[in-house]
Amino acid sequence: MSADLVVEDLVAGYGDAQVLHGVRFTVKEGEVCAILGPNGAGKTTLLRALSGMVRTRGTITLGGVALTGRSPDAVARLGVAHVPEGRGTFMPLTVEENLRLGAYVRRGPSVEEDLERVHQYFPVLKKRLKQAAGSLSGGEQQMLALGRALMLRPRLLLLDEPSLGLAPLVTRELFRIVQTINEEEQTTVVVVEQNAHLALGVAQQAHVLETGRIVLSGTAEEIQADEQVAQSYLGYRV
Amino acid sequence: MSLDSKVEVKPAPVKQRRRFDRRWAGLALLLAAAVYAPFQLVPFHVFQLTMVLVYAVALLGLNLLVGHAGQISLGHGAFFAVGAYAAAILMDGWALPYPLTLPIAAAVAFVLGYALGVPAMRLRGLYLALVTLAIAIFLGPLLKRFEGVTGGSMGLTLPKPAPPAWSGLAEDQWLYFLTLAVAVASFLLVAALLRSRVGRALHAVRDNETAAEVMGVRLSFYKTLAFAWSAMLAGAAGCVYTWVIGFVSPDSFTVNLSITLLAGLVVGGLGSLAGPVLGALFVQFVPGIAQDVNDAAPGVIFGLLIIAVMYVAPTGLAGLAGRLIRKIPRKE
Amino acid sequence: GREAATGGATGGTAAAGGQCAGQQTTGITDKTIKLGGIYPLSGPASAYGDIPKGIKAYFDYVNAEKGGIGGRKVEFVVRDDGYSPPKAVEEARRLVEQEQVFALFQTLGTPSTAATWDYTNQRKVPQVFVATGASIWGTDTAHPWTIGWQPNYISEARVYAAYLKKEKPDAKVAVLYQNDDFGKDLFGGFKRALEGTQVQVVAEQSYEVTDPSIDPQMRNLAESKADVLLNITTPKFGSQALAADAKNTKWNPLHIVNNVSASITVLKPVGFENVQGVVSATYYKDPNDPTWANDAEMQLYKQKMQQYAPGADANVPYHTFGWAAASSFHKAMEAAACPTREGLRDSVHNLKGIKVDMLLPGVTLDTAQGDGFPIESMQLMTFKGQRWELFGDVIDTRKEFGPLGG
Amino acid sequence: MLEVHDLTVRFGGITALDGVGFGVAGGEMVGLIGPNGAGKTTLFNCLTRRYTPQSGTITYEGRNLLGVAPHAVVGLGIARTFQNLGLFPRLSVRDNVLVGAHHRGRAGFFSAGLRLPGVGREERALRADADDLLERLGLTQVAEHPATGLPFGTLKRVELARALVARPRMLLLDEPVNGLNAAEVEEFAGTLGSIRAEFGLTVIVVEHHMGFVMGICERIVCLDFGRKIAEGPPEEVQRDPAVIEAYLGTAA
Amino acid sequence: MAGFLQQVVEGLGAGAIYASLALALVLIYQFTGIVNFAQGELAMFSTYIAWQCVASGMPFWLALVVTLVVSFAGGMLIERVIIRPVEGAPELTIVIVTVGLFIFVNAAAGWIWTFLIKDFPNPFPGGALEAAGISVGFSTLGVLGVVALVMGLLYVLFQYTRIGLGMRAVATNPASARLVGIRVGRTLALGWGLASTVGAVSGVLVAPLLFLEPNMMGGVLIYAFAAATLGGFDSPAGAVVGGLIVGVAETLAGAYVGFIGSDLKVGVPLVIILGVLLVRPQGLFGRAAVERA
Ligand SMILES: Nc1ncnc2c1ncn2[C@@H]1O[C@H](COP(=O)(O)OP(=O)(O)OP(=O)(O)O)[C@@H](O)[C@H]1O
Ligand SMILES: Nc1ncnc2c1ncn2[C@@H]1O[C@H](COP(=O)(O)OP(=O)(O)OP(=O)(O)O)[C@@H](O)[C@H]1O
Ligand SMILES: [Mg+2]
Ligand SMILES: [Mg+2]
Repeated sequence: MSADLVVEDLVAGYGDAQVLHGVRFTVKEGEVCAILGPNGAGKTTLLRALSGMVRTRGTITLGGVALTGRSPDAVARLGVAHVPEGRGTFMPLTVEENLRLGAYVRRGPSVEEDLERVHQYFPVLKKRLKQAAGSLSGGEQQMLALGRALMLRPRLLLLDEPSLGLAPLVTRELFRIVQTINEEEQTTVVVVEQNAHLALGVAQQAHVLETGRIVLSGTAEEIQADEQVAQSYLGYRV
Repeated sequence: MSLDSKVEVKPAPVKQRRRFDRRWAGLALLLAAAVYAPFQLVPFHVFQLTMVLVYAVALLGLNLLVGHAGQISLGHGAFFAVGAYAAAILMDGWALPYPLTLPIAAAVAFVLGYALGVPAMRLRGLYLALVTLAIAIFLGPLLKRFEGVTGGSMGLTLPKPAPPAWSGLAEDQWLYFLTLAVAVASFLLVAALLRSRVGRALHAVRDNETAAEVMGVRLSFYKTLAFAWSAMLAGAAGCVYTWVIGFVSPDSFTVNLSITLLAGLVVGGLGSLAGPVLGALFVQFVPGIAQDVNDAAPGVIFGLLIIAVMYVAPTGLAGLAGRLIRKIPRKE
Repeated sequence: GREAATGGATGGTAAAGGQCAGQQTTGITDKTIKLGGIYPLSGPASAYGDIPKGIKAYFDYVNAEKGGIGGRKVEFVVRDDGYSPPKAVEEARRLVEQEQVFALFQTLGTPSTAATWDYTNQRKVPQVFVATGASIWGTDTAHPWTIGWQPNYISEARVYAAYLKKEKPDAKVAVLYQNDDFGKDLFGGFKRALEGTQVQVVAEQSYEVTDPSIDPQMRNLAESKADVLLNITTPKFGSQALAADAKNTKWNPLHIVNNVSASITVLKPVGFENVQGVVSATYYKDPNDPTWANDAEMQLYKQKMQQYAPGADANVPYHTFGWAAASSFHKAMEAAACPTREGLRDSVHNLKGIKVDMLLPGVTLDTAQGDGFPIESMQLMTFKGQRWELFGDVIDTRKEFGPLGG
Repeated sequence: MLEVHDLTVRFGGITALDGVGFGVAGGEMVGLIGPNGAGKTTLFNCLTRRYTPQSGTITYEGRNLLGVAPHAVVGLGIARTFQNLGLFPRLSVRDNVLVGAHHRGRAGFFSAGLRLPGVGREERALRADADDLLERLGLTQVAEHPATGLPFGTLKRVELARALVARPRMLLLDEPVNGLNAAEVEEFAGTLGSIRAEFGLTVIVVEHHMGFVMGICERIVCLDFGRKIAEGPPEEVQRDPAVIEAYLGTAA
Repeated sequence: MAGFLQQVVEGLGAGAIYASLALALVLIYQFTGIVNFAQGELAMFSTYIAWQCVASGMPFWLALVVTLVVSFAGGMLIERVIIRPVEGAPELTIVIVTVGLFIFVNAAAGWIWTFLIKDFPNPFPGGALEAAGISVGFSTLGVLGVVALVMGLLYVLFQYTRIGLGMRAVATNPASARLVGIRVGRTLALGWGLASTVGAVSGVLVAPLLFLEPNMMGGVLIYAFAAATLGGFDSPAGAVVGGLIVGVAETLAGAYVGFIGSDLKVGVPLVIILGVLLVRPQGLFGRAAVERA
């Protein structure tokens, strides 16, 4: 059975304020989907809805299993890893503890293997293992958040502006990593990213979100070719 | 805009002004009711309301520190006691007329608060709470030690301020109006503080010390002065308490008082202007209600009531009241 | 203002005439009498909250079986002050002004009583038989409406001093006392009573009621090698001190424990084998003491407690205390010339050899002009086997030591 | 205007800054770049007296900055924004901004509590100023909103407004265009440019968005492992092999 | 000298008692991030349960096991029923809820068992170990031993177990903890259960020495707070060392410093705490909060 992510008529918000107004899209298993959109469009809210952090209406299913109505921890146990806006670092805990928490719901010897893998991806973290995570630099914390998500060996990876605060070199490396994981492990990825070039580079499909609605969808190539998108998201090149 | 510090004055946006107007109208109505009340109520209830106002002043002070500056004090009963004792000693040993005791008691509490605020500056949250708690505990034995001045464990008994003939008021009414005056003055003082640069600085310190300091807020200054002003209000409340109750003893100001004050404040609503009043009502009336419900073990009910209030109003009664008021549809 | 409304006699129908005319009759009618008591029912001093249960049982019994006090059914309203003086003031005012009680029958604790007695005396409301042994209730002349009941702490101290003077004239005494009015009153009285004798206080240690344990104090006292230990404590600390004494096999002083902590309920947890020979003094019958098993008063007490306070354990001495105090009120009210507040005030200051249920044989209520202490007799006792054994005569401290000065 | 000399900061075993030195002239716009963990934020933290360096000197307008108390730095005309946001979550956006004007006010506990006459006047003036900046940065809509729950990009602008209302002469921006899309970055660059001209600001900006940095800065300083590895005009630094090796990479 | 050492030993005995309750405080702080004012009262209540079991004829050790199990369940229940509804509310709100719980449990215990003192069996033999003129009661040794054991277990739990890591994660950042799949509610309940169990151990250790009554733990709680503050609220070892220091300092000051005497000796822990905190605001063993701009 395929593990597609299917989102239908998704409505979500905070308290009385509704932010998403009926979002609908599908991500095939093993595909990367990029979400673009201006400041305040609801991209973060969309990812939060997917991982159960905000209350929602509508349906979200992953491989036929409903995610809607589940708490974030239940969603995580279904194999969904979320790199949240603000990174969600466990500040007083050490870097290593942060990483191990990523694999909290997963046991087995492969945890050590995965630690090794994260060290390879982000060598900086290896040098900081015993340091309190809160003392890391902004970019280092971002790497930590990514590393933590990878520790879950997720079926579905939700990335909220993963390149935030990362150096250009690391940003490109990051997208290479995402691509590798996606290809090698068939991990489905939903990525919200302002660096549209890179995001569209790894994505198969993309959606543009504006004020809580999807206003444009298509394959990565189609989106890249769109004039409007080019103007808003591709202007400044790295 | 230019870079020199002269800036032209622009009127505040109209929408905001109207909101303020409604608020002040509400307050004026409340004040009118407060002035009217003692002529309608029996003396016992006037006395109870007086005690509500006494606690409200203390809670206003505590709120300044805990709710606005974000520093937890579990020892505010000590400042209350210092104010109360200062007034008592001045009236008893020095035969000072009672109105003069208020500024002195407030000043003594202020100085003490300042002195304690200095070490408190370095401590945060929990650690500060526990140090202040220790101070509250230590106060009792200390008061007993200096028996000559404080009357030791027997305490001091004092005459209550007599109403001046011109007022035509009964004793309870006179005490009530004295307390009301202090309460209104304290309220205006705190309200003015909070709406100013100082209030913002305190809030900034509470929310994010690092950012506050970077923006030029001198942490040590604001923290110690918040402590001192907060202690001063508690001391003023203590002074008025002495007028009203006419008796001070170490048993009047146990740790229990400090904890009750903090609980009252949180129940009333941290960081809101109405919180201290609602909290004072809770502190004054709920223990009695608890006894009416269960004579055998009033504590069982009182404890449950505290839990229940926090359950329905996690941000305090003021927050709950605010939510209810907002639910009422507004006519435009 | 409205002051007059509560100060005057509006509470009950005029029950007094003749010589009593014009006196206050608030809270009393031909059929009823309303009393108010203030106790800590909550907070750390709640143990004393048992006292009103004994009082209520007594009044219920009298109401049901004796037709009340002089035909008046007693209503006893109990309020909780949590041992907090300001709360006591409020509750006193509630009882006087709202409940319109005839009198305050018992306020518990020195601070609460001290906080309220100005009020009651200004209002001319009797505040009778307050549950505290501070000597000031009997020596102060400015508060005629307030009167104590139990032997005052100074008198109790004198009993111990006299005992030592006789039995151990060269005794070296170590003293453990609670650092409050109770401890200081008793300790102070003890020191004064020793003046001019060979008995010396060689060590003293105080504790606060908030201390978790008095073990450190006991250790310091043990260093003194004194041969007598005077234990001036409230129950929990009494047990701790007795246990600490028992544990220290190198120090075996004569242990005198003050009356407040002399109950069997204090000694039992320590283990009877550990408290043999401890000395104390008392004035009422301990329901745990087999001596009184066949005593008629005791049997009545236990039976009526069971009947009227079924949830309460009659063996708790606080209940007995309440019972005896209520009985005292009964007698004092009966002795009053007028069924008025003034009548009660005068009556409690003019008690002559009144016998009261549950007091030791030979202990009576006696007051007079210039003597504001109802009970001033105590009897020494020593612990043997599983019970206290009274010894010597009932000591009337008044006769023995002269009146307490003001 | 600013002279940093031989600055060294260590945390335990980590050397965050290792003998860094550079200068900034008045009115200049300098970009500070370097790999993650290179010490850029740490340098800002030294300039605002959050950290005290183990050695080295910082001279600002001829004055030894290391001798200035942390809260007094802003009074000298140095304001900053934070990489990970340093807002006051429970205060409204307007009040957040007004805290930035703190050092410009005089009211103390006493005068504010008693509402002495000058207090209201001062308050109104600062408010007007703050409202002005809110308007320019497109924040008037959310002025009453508490600072939590707003989108990241908006909050970044609130921080900028807060720094600007302090009337700085030198502005330190730590990754200001984080989380903005290309169009928004471009717009921000424009706003910053005009504000800078108007206020005569000296700006040091840390940013990983190369398009932005290279486009707007006159000079670039590049750090790596706490050391300065390059300094110069954008085109030059961009081509510097050490910078490419450590930071930019070759792919682009 | 022997007298001095004797005082030190006695101080250690008192300190061990403070430490035992401080461990429970530290535990709940670590796992839930709040200070539980009701901790001492819960311990007292547990001790009454043990007392009730023994009084109804159960052998002591069985009663102890029953008590620990009941306390664990009770702690979890309290979290579910009383703390859960205010989860996510401001920290002080939760602290005040524990104050309410304190008042409730204290009054309830008095209601059920009265305020009369109860005798509680001592699990340790009487008598003392004598050496070099100093005597150390077996009971003191026993308390110290149990406290050390509990401390060791907690240390292992905190540092070396998955569940301990999860609990710390929940205490520092519940939202992120959920994102990595931790069942936050269950974890918090577990923390309360464990803290109640440790509290029960403390109560059972304390009761034979102080006698059982509803206010037994009131005084101890203050000293336990002092101990935890001194040691650092996030370190079990700190709690124990803090407790011992407070106990010894208080005893020595009461014995040797004339002016202080026994009435002002409560001031000693205060001065120590202030002194230590001014130098190390996070306590002796606590970790400084990382602060980054
Ligand atoms: N915690 C919250 N409480 C209330 N409202 C919120 C909260 N978080 C976001 N919002 C509101 O939801 C809307 C969408 O915000 P969201 O964070 O999803 O935007 P975004 O597209 O991720 O923007 P950005 O690119 O700036 O991160 C905004 O209007 C914001 O004010
Ligand atoms: N308080 C601290 N304690 C321990 N290490 C710290 C502390 N502050 C910074 N560091 C370390 O110093 C190094 C430099 O950090 P800094 O924040 O200055 O980096 P940065 O250049 O701003 O990186 P980024 O681009 O990722 O924000 C990092 O490795 C960080 O872990
Ligand atoms: Mg976002
Ligand atoms: Mg940085």
